[in-house]
Amino acid sequence: MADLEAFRTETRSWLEANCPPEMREPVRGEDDIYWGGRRATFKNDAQKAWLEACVAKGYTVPMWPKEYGGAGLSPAEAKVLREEMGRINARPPLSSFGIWMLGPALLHFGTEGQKQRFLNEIARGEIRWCQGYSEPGSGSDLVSLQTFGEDKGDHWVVNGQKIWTSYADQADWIFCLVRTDKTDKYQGITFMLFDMASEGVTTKPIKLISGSSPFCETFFDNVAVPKSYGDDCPAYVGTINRGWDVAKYLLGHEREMISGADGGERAAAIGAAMKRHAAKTGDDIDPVLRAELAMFDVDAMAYAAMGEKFLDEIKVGKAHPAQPNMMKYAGTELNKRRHELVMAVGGSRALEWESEATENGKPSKAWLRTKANSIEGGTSEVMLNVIAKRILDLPGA
Amino acid sequence: MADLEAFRTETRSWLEANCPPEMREPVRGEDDIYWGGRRATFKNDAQKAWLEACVAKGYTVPMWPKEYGGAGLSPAEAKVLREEMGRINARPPLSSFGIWMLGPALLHFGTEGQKQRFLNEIARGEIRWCQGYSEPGSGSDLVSLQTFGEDKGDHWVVNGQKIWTSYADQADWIFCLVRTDKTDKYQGITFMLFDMASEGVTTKPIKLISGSSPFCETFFDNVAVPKSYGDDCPAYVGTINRGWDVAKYLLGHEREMISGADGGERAAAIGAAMKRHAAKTGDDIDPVLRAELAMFDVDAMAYAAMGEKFLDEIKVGKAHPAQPNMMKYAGTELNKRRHELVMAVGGSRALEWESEATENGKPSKAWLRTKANSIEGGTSEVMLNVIAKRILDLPGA
Amino acid sequence: MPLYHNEDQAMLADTARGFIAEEGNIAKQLRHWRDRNCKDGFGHGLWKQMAEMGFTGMLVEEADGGLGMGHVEAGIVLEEIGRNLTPSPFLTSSVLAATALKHGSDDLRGRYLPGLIAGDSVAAVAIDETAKHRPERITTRAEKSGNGFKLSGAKSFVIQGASADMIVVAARTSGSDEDADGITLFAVPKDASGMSHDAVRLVDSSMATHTKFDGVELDGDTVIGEVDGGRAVLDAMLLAGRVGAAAEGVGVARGAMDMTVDYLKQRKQFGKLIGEFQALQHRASHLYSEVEIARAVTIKAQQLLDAGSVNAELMASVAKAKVAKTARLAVQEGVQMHGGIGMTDEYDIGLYMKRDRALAEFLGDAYYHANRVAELSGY
Amino acid sequence: MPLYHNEDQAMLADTARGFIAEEGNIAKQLRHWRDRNCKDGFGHGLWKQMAEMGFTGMLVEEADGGLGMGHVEAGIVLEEIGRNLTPSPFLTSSVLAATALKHGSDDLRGRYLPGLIAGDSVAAVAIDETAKHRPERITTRAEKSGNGFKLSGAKSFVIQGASADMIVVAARTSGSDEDADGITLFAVPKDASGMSHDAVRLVDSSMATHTKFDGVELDGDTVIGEVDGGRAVLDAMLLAGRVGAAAEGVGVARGAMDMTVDYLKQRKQFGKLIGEFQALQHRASHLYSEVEIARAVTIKAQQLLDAGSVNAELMASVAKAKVAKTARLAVQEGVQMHGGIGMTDEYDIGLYMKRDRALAEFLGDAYYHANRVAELSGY
Repeated sequence: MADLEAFRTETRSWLEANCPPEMREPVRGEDDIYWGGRRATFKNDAQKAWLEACVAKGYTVPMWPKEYGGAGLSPAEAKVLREEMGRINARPPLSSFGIWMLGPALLHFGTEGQKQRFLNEIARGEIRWCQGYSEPGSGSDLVSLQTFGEDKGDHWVVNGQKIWTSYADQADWIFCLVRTDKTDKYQGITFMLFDMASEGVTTKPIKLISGSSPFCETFFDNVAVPKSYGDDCPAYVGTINRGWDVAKYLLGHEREMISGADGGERAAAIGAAMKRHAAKTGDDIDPVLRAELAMFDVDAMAYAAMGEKFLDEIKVGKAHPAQPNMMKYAGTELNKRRHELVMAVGGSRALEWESEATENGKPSKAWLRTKANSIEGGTSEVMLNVIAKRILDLPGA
Repeated sequence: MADLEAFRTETRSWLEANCPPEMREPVRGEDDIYWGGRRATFKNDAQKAWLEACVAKGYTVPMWPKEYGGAGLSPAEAKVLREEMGRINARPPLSSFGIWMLGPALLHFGTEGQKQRFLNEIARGEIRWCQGYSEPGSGSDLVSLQTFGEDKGDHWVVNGQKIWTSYADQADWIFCLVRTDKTDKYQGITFMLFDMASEGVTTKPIKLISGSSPFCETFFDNVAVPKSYGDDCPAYVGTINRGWDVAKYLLGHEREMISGADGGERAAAIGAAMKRHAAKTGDDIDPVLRAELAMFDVDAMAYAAMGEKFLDEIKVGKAHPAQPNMMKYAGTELNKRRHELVMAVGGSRALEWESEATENGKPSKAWLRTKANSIEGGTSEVMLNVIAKRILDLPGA
Repeated sequence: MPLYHNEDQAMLADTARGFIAEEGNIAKQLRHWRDRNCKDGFGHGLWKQMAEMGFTGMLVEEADGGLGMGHVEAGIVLEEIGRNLTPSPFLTSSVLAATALKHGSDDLRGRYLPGLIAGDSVAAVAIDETAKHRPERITTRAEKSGNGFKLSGAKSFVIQGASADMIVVAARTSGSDEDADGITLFAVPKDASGMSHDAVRLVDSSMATHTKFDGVELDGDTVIGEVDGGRAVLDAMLLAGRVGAAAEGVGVARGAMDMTVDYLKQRKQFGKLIGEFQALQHRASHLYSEVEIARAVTIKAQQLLDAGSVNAELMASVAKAKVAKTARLAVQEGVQMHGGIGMTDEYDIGLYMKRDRALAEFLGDAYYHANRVAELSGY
Repeated sequence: MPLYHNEDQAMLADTARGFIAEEGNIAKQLRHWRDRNCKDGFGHGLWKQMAEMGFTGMLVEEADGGLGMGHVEAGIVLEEIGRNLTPSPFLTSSVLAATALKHGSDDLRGRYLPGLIAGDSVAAVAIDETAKHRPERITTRAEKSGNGFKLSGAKSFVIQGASADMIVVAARTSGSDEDADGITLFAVPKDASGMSHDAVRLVDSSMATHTKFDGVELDGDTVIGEVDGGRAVLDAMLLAGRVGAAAEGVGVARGAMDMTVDYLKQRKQFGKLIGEFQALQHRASHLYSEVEIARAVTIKAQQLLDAGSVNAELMASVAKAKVAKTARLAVQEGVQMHGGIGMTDEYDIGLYMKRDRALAEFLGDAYYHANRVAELSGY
């Protein structure tokens, strides 16, 4: 504990010295987030300085080992760092699917060569990764995926189509599930890594109902993927044909991440803020809506306690391994309800799509965005199936 | 229309002359309902006089043909009779499953001989019938029933067990689904009629959570059922092994009856009455409960309109044949919600099980009773299955 | 009167369904105008076609050149408009403004109804002053000035305000903000000096304005009905508009449901059509029940309104609330059951979600009307 | 403090679960006493056993002969009581009355705590005056009379009032009915002259009284805490009771859910176990989520209360409301999924439904506490 306090003091002064004032402002738009990669540009010097300071210290990936670009912090130290960054509202220096998804997979399944190369690239923000999982015919039923890699000895020739590849049009590399054996549904998928600049890769942004296009369709037309990138650095994670194990691990990780993120906005009560909001525009909140807000606040505060309990239990291995599915289900459904209520309180003003007062439709775009919460990363229906099967042990689930 | 008005005038004076004042009081307890049958006794002279007047006029079953004990009224006339009886709060002279269930089956499937005998007995309240459908292993999946009638030439020997036989312990005869062919699930059931006094029939009342025992378990231990009760009067309705057709017809009829009954209490708004009720006991209704009442009233009044529309459409054959399933589903779920709210407004007083103020737990017993609404006559789950299959035409439903 | 459509109404429904599916469908209207960033938010061509179909003047008396039909008939057209998400001035012009103008002078009716019936002009209504619908409180003021009035204040959520040739404005001519009395309705012409619009596109691609009245001089003959007696006109207009909005909402709900049920029969996952999954079947069946019920109570409200029943007001709020809840359920289930593609702009189901949100808010949401049901019921 | 049980608490949970499942199960206690029409509604033998287990004095300070434990520990016992529907004076005596007595004089604590800890005596609390829980309004009056007070008024929903050796009564000693101040709590002994009980059996087979105070003469030493300063004591008692009732409700919900999930694995229809039907699976999974969440917030409320946090009051209302909604869902789904047999007295699931109803009402239902959440949050 004394050590932790020392770490806190040290961290606090490091942040004081290294986090530029501009990086202590809330993120206001997409370009306030630095995603890294070959084509990345910094919005301003502060963003660049902040990234470089963090890279030097290993703070883009604080819990990763130092040899892979991290700071080797313990969970308790990482928590202190989070708290201290939160205290000054420090922005994350670097956001990426490499950090959130590929990194954990490589840490768990990767070879030393892969870790040395890819983790360091990720930690430094040099390579921006995207994820190639879903296909038009394979959403909830991911394992039915059809993108095929034909074995050509030292390389595969990959053909097929992915969908919901986040920012594929801006990514440098992709980690991608490719069928390499058509005879075995589960044990016929390989978790491949390859360059998006490879010949035959094209992307097409998908316009969402919220107006933004964070996802793409990605097409592979005879893409040649070498089996190795050098010594101890295969082009696949884990074993050939056993990519489903990696995918499942990552899905679990993703749900845990989504559910673990619920200490924040998602779990907060909103009634009081809504009353203040309404008062600002000269509105009152009618009694029936107030009752709905009260019922929501009960659920939200209860869910916040659940989030806290879940994280506490995760830490000591007490949580049921399928519990992240429950957290994801309850948290995303709650968040959808939250934004329905925010829209209700906001009334006709919140309907505005293009107006200064709403910063071009912030409330309605945020509301529409939440509708994806219960679809991405496993639909609510899949979550309920998993709970039925793995927690309640119901037959045939 | 002029004829109808004449009929109304005539009916009004007939009721004036024949419906005793005691029979114009609300039904207050089980013994205010006259069920008929061999063992029936009248609570008082008025009950007897009212029955006899109605029997003579054919008004226990007003729409049945005169030769079977009815009054041969048209639907429009029957509506006038209902309205006029309603106007003076006249009690039904006779209640019975013979009227509600067996009668319609016989009118549709029965032989002349069966109609002559059984319908007249029912109309006069001489024989009280009960229904033998469900079995412990066959609830929602009724057609899986196991009670077996072994063919012995001129009779069957029936063995098995029924459950949820309403008032079996007080009934004279039973109409009963019996398997007569084990090789065909659907076309191996016979709709039998037999005397509950037959040797080998025993009944055991089932105590419900509401404390009452309107249902029995009924056991058949080598019960001999003759195949015929005389000329043109077989002991089964329809054809041997085709009893499922009769049963399905009756289930449809039952759902229609349940759903058609919703013009009344079920569909009514309750908020205003609840406010008066609360005021009487010095209580107020808190704002969140008030909001729930308001949302309920919206649903209740909307459902009332649906009930009206449904009946209008039924009359002219415009209703989807599976629509009664929707009405039953929505109506019973609504009624359960209604009683939850009544209990909430009633507070601790409504919890009383044995007290004068609650007439020995009327609110709580009525509340518990509603929980069967969505189970009996086809569960809500079965209704939803039927809507999916027959109305929405969903695959595999 | 039975709660289903009579023969004439059924015929009208067939006609309306065919016409609007053909001419008013999503590709031809909503997407077309939206993708062109149309400043009206609807197409004048279709409005003219609707006039030719006789829709525009349905609620206008025959003496004034209309068809003298009722709200059941208007509701038939509105349901199809809802089903096809057809942007048009029908609800505001042919229902709300037309209802207000029924109370107008011969002169006013003569000035505005012919253009409206011909599909040549458009009318809007300016009621709300804050972000939530609170017509009980009117602060926009019209003060006596010479022969006429001087109008000052601001209104929001004026649907198609910038496209309108005339705007019905509810203003206070006496009393204090919360008074029931003291309201006057004005037919404000588009060129009234001192009136300015801040037009904004809404989530459903419709256009609405924040409209300011900065000492707008109005002649006395712009008054609809009696000075200080406008509450009755306003109430009649709101009543017609709410029942109409409910009918349109029924169409939105049915359109979203039908599209979703169709999708359940096409999309395969886990080797099955997703419509084979019982959990989705039950949700679809529940939705069907709710939509049927919402539609029934909407027809009930239309009939009561046409019959001049005292219960029309209560039933209008019941219908508006029930439809709002039901259409909300329909679009939420619709998007969720469509899964990922339900989130894309390419598929129409998201457009239903957007339209529902704006339509439900218009003239009071489910909360407002549930509360009103309680108040009208005396609790 | 992490939101799971520490080692000592986990051990206590094991002990409590084993003991109550063995001695407090439905057959041995609830049905046993109910079917004998027991006038207490619980068994004194079990109460004595609970004393021997050390449960009765959990919340009593060690100096007073108790264990000086907290609400997390009491909640562990209550959850098992809820799961087994065990009728006992634990919640009213060992939580509510014991909390009130913490504020009592040495003399009062010495008079009542030893019997309570030993399981020899029972205490009740008299708070409600109307059918709904409204402790903000106290009309029962205690007037100065000689050295003591004269108590007049009536209370309802006094759980086990007729069996109690002492009743904690909240009365008004000054001010008007709605005042926050002016409340005094009294420890009224069972033989107080002028106190009369009308005992009624409730739906869950527990016994409650309508208790009348007809000029009951009380010595000054029956006052718990300060004269006129009883609101703080009452609030503390309510807080402890609500958090305790939430814990018991979690047990009811978990008991009903477990029984139902088991049934889904046994009952066959249509040639399948009904637990194979996806619609039921999803409902069961949803219920599981809700129960987990309700349990989490209950433990949170217990910890905040034990830590003396200012947020304890808000979180207690959140927990009480959430648990009430969740247990309601659990028993409703339980009865429905059991189908016909769920309606029979022979099966236990209906007993869960009855207990939930009475328990949720006690100390404020979900509506009351949701409203309180809004008020405490400032809206």
